[in-house]
Amino acid sequence: MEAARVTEVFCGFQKYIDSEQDKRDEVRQLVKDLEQSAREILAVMQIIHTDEGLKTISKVCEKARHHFETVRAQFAVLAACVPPSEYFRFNDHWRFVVQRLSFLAALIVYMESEMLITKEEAAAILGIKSSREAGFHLDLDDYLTSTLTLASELSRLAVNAVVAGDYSRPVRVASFVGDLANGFRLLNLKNDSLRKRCDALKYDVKKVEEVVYDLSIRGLRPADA
Amino acid sequence: MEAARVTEVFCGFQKYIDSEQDKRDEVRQLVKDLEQSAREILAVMQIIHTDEGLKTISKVCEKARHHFETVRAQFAVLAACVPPSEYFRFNDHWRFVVQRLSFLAALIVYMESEMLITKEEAAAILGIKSSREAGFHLDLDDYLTSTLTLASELSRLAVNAVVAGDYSRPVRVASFVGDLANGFRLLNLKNDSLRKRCDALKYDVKKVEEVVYDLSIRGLRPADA
Amino acid sequence: MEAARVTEVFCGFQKYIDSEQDKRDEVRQLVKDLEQSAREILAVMQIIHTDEGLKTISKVCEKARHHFETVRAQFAVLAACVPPSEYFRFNDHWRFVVQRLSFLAALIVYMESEMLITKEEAAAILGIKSSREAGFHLDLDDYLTSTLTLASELSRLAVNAVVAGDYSRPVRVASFVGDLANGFRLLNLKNDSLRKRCDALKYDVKKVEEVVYDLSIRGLRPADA
Amino acid sequence: MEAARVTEVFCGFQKYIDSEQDKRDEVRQLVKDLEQSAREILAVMQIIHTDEGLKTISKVCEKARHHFETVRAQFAVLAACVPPSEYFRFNDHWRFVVQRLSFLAALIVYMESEMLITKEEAAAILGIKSSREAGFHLDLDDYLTSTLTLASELSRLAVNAVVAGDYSRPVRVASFVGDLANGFRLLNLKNDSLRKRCDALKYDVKKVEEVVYDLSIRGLRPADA
Amino acid sequence: MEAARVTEVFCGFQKYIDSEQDKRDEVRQLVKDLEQSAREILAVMQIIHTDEGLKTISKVCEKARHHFETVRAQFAVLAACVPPSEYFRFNDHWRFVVQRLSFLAALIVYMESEMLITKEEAAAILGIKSSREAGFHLDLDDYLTSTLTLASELSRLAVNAVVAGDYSRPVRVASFVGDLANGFRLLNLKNDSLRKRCDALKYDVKKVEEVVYDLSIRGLRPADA
Amino acid sequence: MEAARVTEVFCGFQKYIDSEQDKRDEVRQLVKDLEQSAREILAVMQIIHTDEGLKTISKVCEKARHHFETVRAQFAVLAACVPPSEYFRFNDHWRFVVQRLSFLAALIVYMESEMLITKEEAAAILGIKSSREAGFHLDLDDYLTSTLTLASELSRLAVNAVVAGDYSRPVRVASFVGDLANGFRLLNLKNDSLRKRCDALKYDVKKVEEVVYDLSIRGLRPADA
Amino acid sequence: LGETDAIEVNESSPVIIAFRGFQTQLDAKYDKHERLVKKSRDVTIQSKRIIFLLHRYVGSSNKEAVLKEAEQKLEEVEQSFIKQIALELQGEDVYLYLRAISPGLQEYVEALSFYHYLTTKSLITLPEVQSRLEFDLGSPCPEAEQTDADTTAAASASAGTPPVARVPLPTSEFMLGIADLTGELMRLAISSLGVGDAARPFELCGFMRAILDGFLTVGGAAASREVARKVATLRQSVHKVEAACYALRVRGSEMPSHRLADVFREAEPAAPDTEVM
Amino acid sequence: LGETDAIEVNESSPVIIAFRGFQTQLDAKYDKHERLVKKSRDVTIQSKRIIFLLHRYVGSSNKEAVLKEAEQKLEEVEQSFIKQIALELQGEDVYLYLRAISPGLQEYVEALSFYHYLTTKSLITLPEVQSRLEFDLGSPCPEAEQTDADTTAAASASAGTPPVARVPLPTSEFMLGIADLTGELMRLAISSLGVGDAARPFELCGFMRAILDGFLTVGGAAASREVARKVATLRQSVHKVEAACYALRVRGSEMPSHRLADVFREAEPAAPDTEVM
Ligand SMILES: [Mn+2]
Ligand SMILES: [Mn+2]
Repeated sequence: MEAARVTEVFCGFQKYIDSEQDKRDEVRQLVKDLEQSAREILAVMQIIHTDEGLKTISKVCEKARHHFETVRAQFAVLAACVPPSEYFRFNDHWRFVVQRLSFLAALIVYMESEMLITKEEAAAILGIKSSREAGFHLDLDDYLTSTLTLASELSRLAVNAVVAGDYSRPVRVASFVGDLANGFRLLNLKNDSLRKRCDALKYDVKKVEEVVYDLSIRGLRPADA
Repeated sequence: MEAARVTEVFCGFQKYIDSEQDKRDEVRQLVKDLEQSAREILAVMQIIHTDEGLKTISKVCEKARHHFETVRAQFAVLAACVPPSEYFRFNDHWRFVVQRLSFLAALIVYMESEMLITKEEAAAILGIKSSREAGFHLDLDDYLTSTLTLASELSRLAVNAVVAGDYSRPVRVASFVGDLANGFRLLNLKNDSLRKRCDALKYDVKKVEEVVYDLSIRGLRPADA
Repeated sequence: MEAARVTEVFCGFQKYIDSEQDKRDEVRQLVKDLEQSAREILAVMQIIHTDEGLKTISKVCEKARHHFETVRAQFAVLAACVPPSEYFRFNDHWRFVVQRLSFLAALIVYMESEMLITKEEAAAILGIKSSREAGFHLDLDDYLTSTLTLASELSRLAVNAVVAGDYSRPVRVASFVGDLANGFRLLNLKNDSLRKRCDALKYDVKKVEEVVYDLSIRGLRPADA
Repeated sequence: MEAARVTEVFCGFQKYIDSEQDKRDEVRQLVKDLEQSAREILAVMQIIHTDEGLKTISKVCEKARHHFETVRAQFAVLAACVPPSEYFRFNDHWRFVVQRLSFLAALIVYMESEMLITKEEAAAILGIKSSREAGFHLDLDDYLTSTLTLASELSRLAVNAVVAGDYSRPVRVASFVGDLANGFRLLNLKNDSLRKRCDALKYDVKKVEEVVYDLSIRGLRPADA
Repeated sequence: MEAARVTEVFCGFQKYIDSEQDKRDEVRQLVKDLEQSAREILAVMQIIHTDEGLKTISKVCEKARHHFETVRAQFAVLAACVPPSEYFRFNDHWRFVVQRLSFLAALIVYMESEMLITKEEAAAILGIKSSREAGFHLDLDDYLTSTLTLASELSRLAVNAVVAGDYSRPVRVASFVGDLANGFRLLNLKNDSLRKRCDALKYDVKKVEEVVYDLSIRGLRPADA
Repeated sequence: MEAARVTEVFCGFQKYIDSEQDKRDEVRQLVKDLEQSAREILAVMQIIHTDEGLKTISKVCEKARHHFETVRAQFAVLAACVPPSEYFRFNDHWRFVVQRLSFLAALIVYMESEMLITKEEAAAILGIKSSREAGFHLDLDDYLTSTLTLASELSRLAVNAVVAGDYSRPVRVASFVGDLANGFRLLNLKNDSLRKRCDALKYDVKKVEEVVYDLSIRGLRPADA
Repeated sequence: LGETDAIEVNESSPVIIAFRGFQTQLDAKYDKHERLVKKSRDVTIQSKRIIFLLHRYVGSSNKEAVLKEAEQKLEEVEQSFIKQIALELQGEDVYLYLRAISPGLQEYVEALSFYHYLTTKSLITLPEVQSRLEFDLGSPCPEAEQTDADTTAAASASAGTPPVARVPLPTSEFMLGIADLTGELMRLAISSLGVGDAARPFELCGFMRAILDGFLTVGGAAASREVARKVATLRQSVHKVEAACYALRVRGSEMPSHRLADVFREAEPAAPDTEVM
Repeated sequence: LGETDAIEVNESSPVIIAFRGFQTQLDAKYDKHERLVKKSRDVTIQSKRIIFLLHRYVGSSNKEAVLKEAEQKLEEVEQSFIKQIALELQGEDVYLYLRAISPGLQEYVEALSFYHYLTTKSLITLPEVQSRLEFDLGSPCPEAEQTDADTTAAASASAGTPPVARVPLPTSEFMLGIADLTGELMRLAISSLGVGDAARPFELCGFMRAILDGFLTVGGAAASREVARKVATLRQSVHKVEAACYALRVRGSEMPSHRLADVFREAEPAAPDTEVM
């Protein structure tokens, strides 16, 4: 009798478990699509490290921005599929791609304006909310992580700009990355992964400073930079 | 100028980060209190493994149920502190203690009635919701995990009942644990940790069967069991 | 032109990855169905560990054999989906369920005839080929693994048979499991997972020997066994 | 000139490095052969657990000893291939098979004389040295490990001897295993793996004592044992 | 009787086990002394990176060579404590300090003669054997590692020599390090740690080449170098 | 009565755990405040890496010293909360911030006087004792760690000084860092974390040497430096 | 160790002068640490030997002799090794050197509490252990001369108050030692099975359950990760002892229980020291 | 290996009869696996040697000779080792033995694609590699007689169609080999710096970036964890080459660029084979 009762109860559970699994599969598929978009935008933006890329920045950024239309559509589907109360349930699935896309948005904005993207701007470009209460959102930790990735990418850009013969860009990059480092120095971070990446920022700052040094000692640093 | 803007933005972040941290600290403290309650209930219930405990089951259970009043009050505070949309954000903090308390509730119910507690009953004893949509709830995975812990505790009880001279209880336990195993055999589990514990269930079944065997071969098995 | 070569190569990679992914998704779904069937057959066969089960063995086995019709249909679909030369490419997906079903077939055959199922019989019951050259087949390693699972299940059966008052079955099981152990001792196993399970066989042999010992010392061992 | 000298020197190094790799391959192959021999001897000795085996112990042991001739030849080749100074360099390769063979030698000696094999005897049967200084030797840790495996095998023998109707053997085994346990109690072991196996010895002692108990309460224990 | 014999045998084992532990402690202490000597020699040799050091190389080297007398005495004690057959048993204890001292010997020989120390010379300066067969020896891997450390130290020397106004030394260093790199290019290394350090050699070569380049373009490179 | 003894012992454990927890929470909060101060001082001192910063060193240092007043007050509270004999019990909590603040004090003193701060001075600036016997103190390991952080910061300063057109500072930094390295070479470090950071010192020395080299070869090195 | 003086550097540099001082301090600390590690290791080895000895209690025909030998050896450990640790620690912060002496302290607590259980059937308390770790320095001790710390102690001895050296036992270490004790109790229960001491496993089961209850109520994880790990082992040990009691019960059920002990005694191999009885 | 027959058991038991058959099958499979592992190891060693040889290209005064020697050695690897693998694999499922031959295949792809880059400055394609892994069995090969697989091959050769043996190269293995290639390209770029080949690092930088872009677009993690790990290394390698280009550029800025190569050439130590030029 107890046996029959147990069987009945467990049969009900299976339905629930299956529907759970289906949702998880759906989320995974949607995230995979977002990753594909992110990869494509990254491929577009990689050109900035080459001679020709540095000469056609605005065109490159425009092209990248165009891809973000797809991203926004994809996030709309994802947001529709995840109830607000379960954002953090599946958060691990999309955390990485959100960081990646936020970084790409920040890179575009920097290349266009040499300014730091705000969290609101980043959320808007991705097509998600800016605050947690509003639903599917750009989490602060993820935004901050993406600005650290930006610093790292810019330190690489400083090197490649020199190769491409652009000697003033590293000086501007050094100033920007320094500002960013000052910003992070104000924060008392609790998130361990963020903290570790923040340590890496020091190396990026140092690397850019050394590029400026190499230019300075050889008299290659433009007077106005 | 950019420097000033960055500073301003980052100062705002610090406030947000601090409030986050405060909430996390609060959750941690509340969970610690729940753990203390769980430890006390566990200590009460451990007596069932002794000779005297087996003779005063109803009193023991009553005492344990009394402690659950505190638990319900503690969960009320916790639920008030965590918005529904952030249940899964902090879920890892209380997952373990919820499983533990659900197990203790299941143990009480079994000792009283030799029946499997339902998910609804368990949620009610803990003082939380039974369904995800309703807010701070007892997750299905956690409920299932707690029934596996129950099986393991009962396999230990079978051994100790024999020591206490109660030869019919192991036979009843064997039947109950067998039913539970049949129930789990119907489920197609995706959760890895649950799956692993489900493997352990096989050993619990085998262990109880061996106790019944030891009684049978020595003619100690009661005729009516 | 040189860049074109790179593009060409990576287009090939993209195609490969996409088709690989699709095939794996398809296989995974089909394997899920097989797992459901295996769970159902296992639930049927569990009855042999109870008093009534031991009295209605032939009926139980018949019922289980009936479920294998579905299995054969499911394997037909799977076999159609995997090219013969790529069996071992996707092997990991179905290895486990094949071992499980082969074990269940072996258990049925043992319960019916107290004989070891042959690899050919097992393949036939599952509805797959017996040799690699013939297509989707029962791999020797998987067949061997399933006979080890059988030994483990029979050591449990020996215990439960005593509980059910059948004192001659353990003696016959001991002889069968001993033969199997002798067989395995002939093999020079390189497959690590098989090797580990083969170590476990020693414990199954020991367990059954101890049951026979318990019967012997109490004079319960039937004269003719 | 320095360049020429460096080139010459480094070419010599390459030859040396290549010969290293060859030696490791050779050792691996030789160990594989020893493992095959160990498997064969084990298969021969397994017969002691059967009725007929217990009646023809001396013949069984003789046959097993015969196989050890091959082992000695194999160790001779291995020892010739490994200079004494490099025993510990490759020790991990043969540690396991040495323990296995030392156990088998100990089992033969016990079955013949009911005495504990000495480290010197064991080394002689394996065809290796007894002391570290003498070259390719039987390490103390490995010898001790093999005596623990012996205790475990004998606890199984005690059970099967009863099944075969030999009631005095378990009593003698109990005495022997007890002596061994007393010996180990004298040791203050540093080797962790040895220590853990030493804990298992207590269970072997317990098992054998239980068999003797079972015989005693039934008046089956022979007067002279 | 068997009991007495077992007790006696096991008491002997305990003595052996204790002496093992003592030897390990002794080795550890001796290695500590060697590390102290290595630190002292390193401190002496650091002077070569200063203006005055470069002018008194022979005196510096003489002083360093003097310290090696202590090292030889220390190795004599260590070698006496470790039987040749157990070199690889404790090898991990002294591997690092042997590499360090071999590097220092190589540095002295280079500063004196601008030649690569041979493995035989290095062994002689350390006071150990050159070949594995002869006993406590300088292993090839350790010697090679020490020459890589030498290359790295010399790349630093090239930089500091320029600061000290010695413009011909970097050119000679470049030639030497180039020869060494050619030597390593001949080797097909199996040792992973060695391999990784070997990759670093390329950067040392690069650094020295850059110094020579800097001298060349400024016409500071001596005609005869 | 016997059970009472157990209860007595565990009551002691409970008291210990509770008070330990409370103390740790208190310490953690106080350390958090110190970390905030350290972050602020670091932000002030970062200006030395810029053109303007190098021109207003004394003002920058004065401002930073001003912040240390708060630090001293905070340490007074912390010292009052930790009994002198339990400094090392809770040491892990404040070790890091003490190292950080000691580094900042050392940086201020160096920028003001180009001297190495003494342990006594550092302790005084932080507002703690200099010796263990006196109470809450600056541990030698922590002081040493902070001087290594100083060396690393100065190697960065050497680079940025060149950018700012100050060509004599790197030469003075090189001399200072070299002295420090000589000091460390005297020490026989056992502390693992200190040891690892000490390895990093080598890179700082090398980096500064390379800056001096760059100046030397270009004839930019001031005659009097 | 004064050899580092051989390193030649600019001795007038203030950095070098300071670092010479640091060198002395660091070496002194490391040396003390090394000495403590070695002494702790001695304590560990001796304590382990006592535990091994105490396990012989169960099969022995002269249990009193075993206990007496153990008591002697405990005093030996205290007087010859732990006292030296106490002298080294005079005026020091014990937590600075805790990692050095922790293994020895825990093993000593394990041995002492095991001995205490066998003699009194009760759990030793922290004050009881602590009282054995205090050493009156009034009487001269032979080994004391060797170390620096001892001379300091001797100096303070010449002053007014009677000089005392102690090893302060942190609760955390005591707790870990008690957790380890249960492993030995489990082994004792298993070996009791084989030698016919049918009552002991039941008695041990009760005692170990009381300790397990204590740890569960206190909460292993609340104390430290190390305690939590040991409590998990403790749980396994209790299960093993329960299984032993179970085995006794089901086997005992097959015959009148008063014959049980006799049967086991018969089964016991003739011990070499039978005549002593 | 027939020695297992020596094990004595009840040979009439159907279980034993069946297991005797399994023994033969398992041994055959394991033996083939072993032979393939050994042959794969030979391929690995030889391929590594070819890569080492190709690295000498950069400093060599007779680059043609280096390439010619490499081409010869590649053919040697193919004819003496890979062909044997192909023969072993005839009629087999390559994925069954993939773990055995994977290291060799990857290293061979690495060596071949490195050679291909040095000769053509382009990336080799999968069909190009595959075409070198097909062997016409029409002509008798000397080593073929040794293994069982070979005799089967010979047998089928006597039938109608011209017999061909091939090692099917899975895309996954090819991909991993290409990822490894970039590590060698990085080393090539660094060593180019030292010998005055100022153009090559820039050229390599472009080529490696193209490969990196390819992997980034395809998505390393989408392929396999192994690819993902190698792409991370690839990223580092690209950064190293970029740093090399940067070093060349800032150093080159201090003098007329046409003198750059000369300066480096001067700095090059006199190679022993200078006279060959
Ligand atoms: Mn212990
Ligand atoms: Mn490679």
